[in-house]
Amino acid sequence: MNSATLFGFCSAAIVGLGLFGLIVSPHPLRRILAFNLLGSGVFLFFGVVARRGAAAGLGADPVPQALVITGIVVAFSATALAVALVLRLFALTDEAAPTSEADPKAGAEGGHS
Amino acid sequence: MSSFLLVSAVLVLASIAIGLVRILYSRQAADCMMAAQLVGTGGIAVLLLVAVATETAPTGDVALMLALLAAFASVAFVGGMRGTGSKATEGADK
Amino acid sequence: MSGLLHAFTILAVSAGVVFFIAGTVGLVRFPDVPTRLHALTKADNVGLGLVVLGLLPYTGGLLGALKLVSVWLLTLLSGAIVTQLIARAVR
Amino acid sequence: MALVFDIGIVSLLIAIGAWMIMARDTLVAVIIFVVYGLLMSIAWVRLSAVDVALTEAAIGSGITGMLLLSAAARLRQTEGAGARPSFPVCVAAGSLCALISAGLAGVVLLPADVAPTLAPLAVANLADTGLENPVAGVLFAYRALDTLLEKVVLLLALLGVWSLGSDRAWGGAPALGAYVPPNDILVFFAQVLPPIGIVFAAYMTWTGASHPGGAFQGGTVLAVMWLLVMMAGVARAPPISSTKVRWLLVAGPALFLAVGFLGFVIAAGFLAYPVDYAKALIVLIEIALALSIGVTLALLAAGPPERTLQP
Repeated sequence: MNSATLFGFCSAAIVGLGLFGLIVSPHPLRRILAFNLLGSGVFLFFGVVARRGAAAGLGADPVPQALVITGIVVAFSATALAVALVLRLFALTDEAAPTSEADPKAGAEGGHS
Repeated sequence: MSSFLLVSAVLVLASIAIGLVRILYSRQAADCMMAAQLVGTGGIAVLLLVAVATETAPTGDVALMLALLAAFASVAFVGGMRGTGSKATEGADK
Repeated sequence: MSGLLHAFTILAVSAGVVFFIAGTVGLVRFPDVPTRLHALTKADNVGLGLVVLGLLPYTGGLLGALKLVSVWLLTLLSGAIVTQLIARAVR
Repeated sequence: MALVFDIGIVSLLIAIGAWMIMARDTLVAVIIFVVYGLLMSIAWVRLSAVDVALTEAAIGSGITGMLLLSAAARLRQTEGAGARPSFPVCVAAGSLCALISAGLAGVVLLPADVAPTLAPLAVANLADTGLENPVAGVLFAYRALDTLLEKVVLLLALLGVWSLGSDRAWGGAPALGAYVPPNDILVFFAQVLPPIGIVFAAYMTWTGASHPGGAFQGGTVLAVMWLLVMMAGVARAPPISSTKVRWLLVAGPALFLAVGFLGFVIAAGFLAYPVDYAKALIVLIEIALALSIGVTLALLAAGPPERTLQP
């Protein structure tokens, strides 16, 4: 058991947890969180692949590392868009029905983009 | 020396974990922010200790980045709280 | 000389770890927010400060040492701000 | 001993991840997410991926945490919207996810005779780019098209966020920092930290050519500093119709694209650099990109326009 394998197991567990959260979370913001968790698990998996590909005097293969950096930035932009959608959605449902609670069904659809 | 530094890192990590448990039975949002702050500083300490112990690539920059951004969670939190007019003493764990 | 440096590192880092653990215990055990903040700042400022002090001989050069010290100074600044923000939000 | 530390950090990551999913309160879940990002950057250092650790520290816990925390605080009232699915559905979903995790763990365990790697190739051709950081070499030379398109994705996401504002507010400014009293401690912070942050961002961008770092990390630090200034009310968010802002947004990608087309004339083709000027061109692109990334990320986090323009 070396540490790359250990982090590999960690990434597998985190992907499972993120997916579970994505399915069962009721609040759209929680789904965005779960989506980010799932993403970071996948990134960690790439990290393990990079670590195993250590060669030529480098501690890790640079190509998966570059992919992960790109992925983290794109995941942020998707998260920002999703959060803006959720905020707009709740603002609209509040306007439409100022006395009642925000409509959960409508909220559930816009959680992730 | 390196194993001493690693033991220190594990100890700080353990104290972070205990500090996180604080959030579990906390009634106030302020406590959560305190725990986050503790993890921020503790994380920087762990990073520095591990980097020196395992002689990995220079990680001073990562520690600097974490130190620079450590306060932003709290700033966003307090700003958001003010925006909604709610108080940090309200129950965080209903 | 090297033995003396080793002893210095062990002493400073151990003291730093003790402060971290003490701060955590305070965070968990103290009764209200201001006292918990007090415990937190000890772990933040003194704990990290001592760890940084102990690691200074191993940074390999002036630039590395400078980086380490600025890490500590930045944490001092942001720690002070954050505790103020939390204390005011609670009041 | 290092393995003990790794076991510690891995179990902490998994426990925090599970807690993030299970926590009842959304605000608590988001605070845990910030903590998770921080620990994740330590994990990246352990995987010898310092560039990724820097990105994760800046984006994963820094700016994403900021965005989600303010959103969670604003959505405090909607807590409890929707209900958890029934118990059997949870069990089914849980077993499905456990199956996927087990499959992935199997892939991790699968013995590979020779681990696939492009590291020797990346190092062998690095001299032609003039760079010393292989990750920067991949980002700006070998896979430059990916990086260019990623910038376009960021701009598209920003267009998406802007178009979510109400019709009345179109062309206006995001409503950041509307609640800060004067002489607040936050104002002091927003006056002291940004100069330090800007110096650090410049250092990050500059050092990226030879050491871990680069335009992404530097740009993110710039974005966070600008967000702090806006949140503290020191400088209000600019209206999205501002020409200056729009020029800054496209400066990086436009320069990247221009150099890319220039490659047809002075080098082998699109996005190719002449060997003698490769490093100078790449550093120039990185500086422009860092500025553009800073503005784009900050405006993405600031959200759609809500304040209408003053006539």
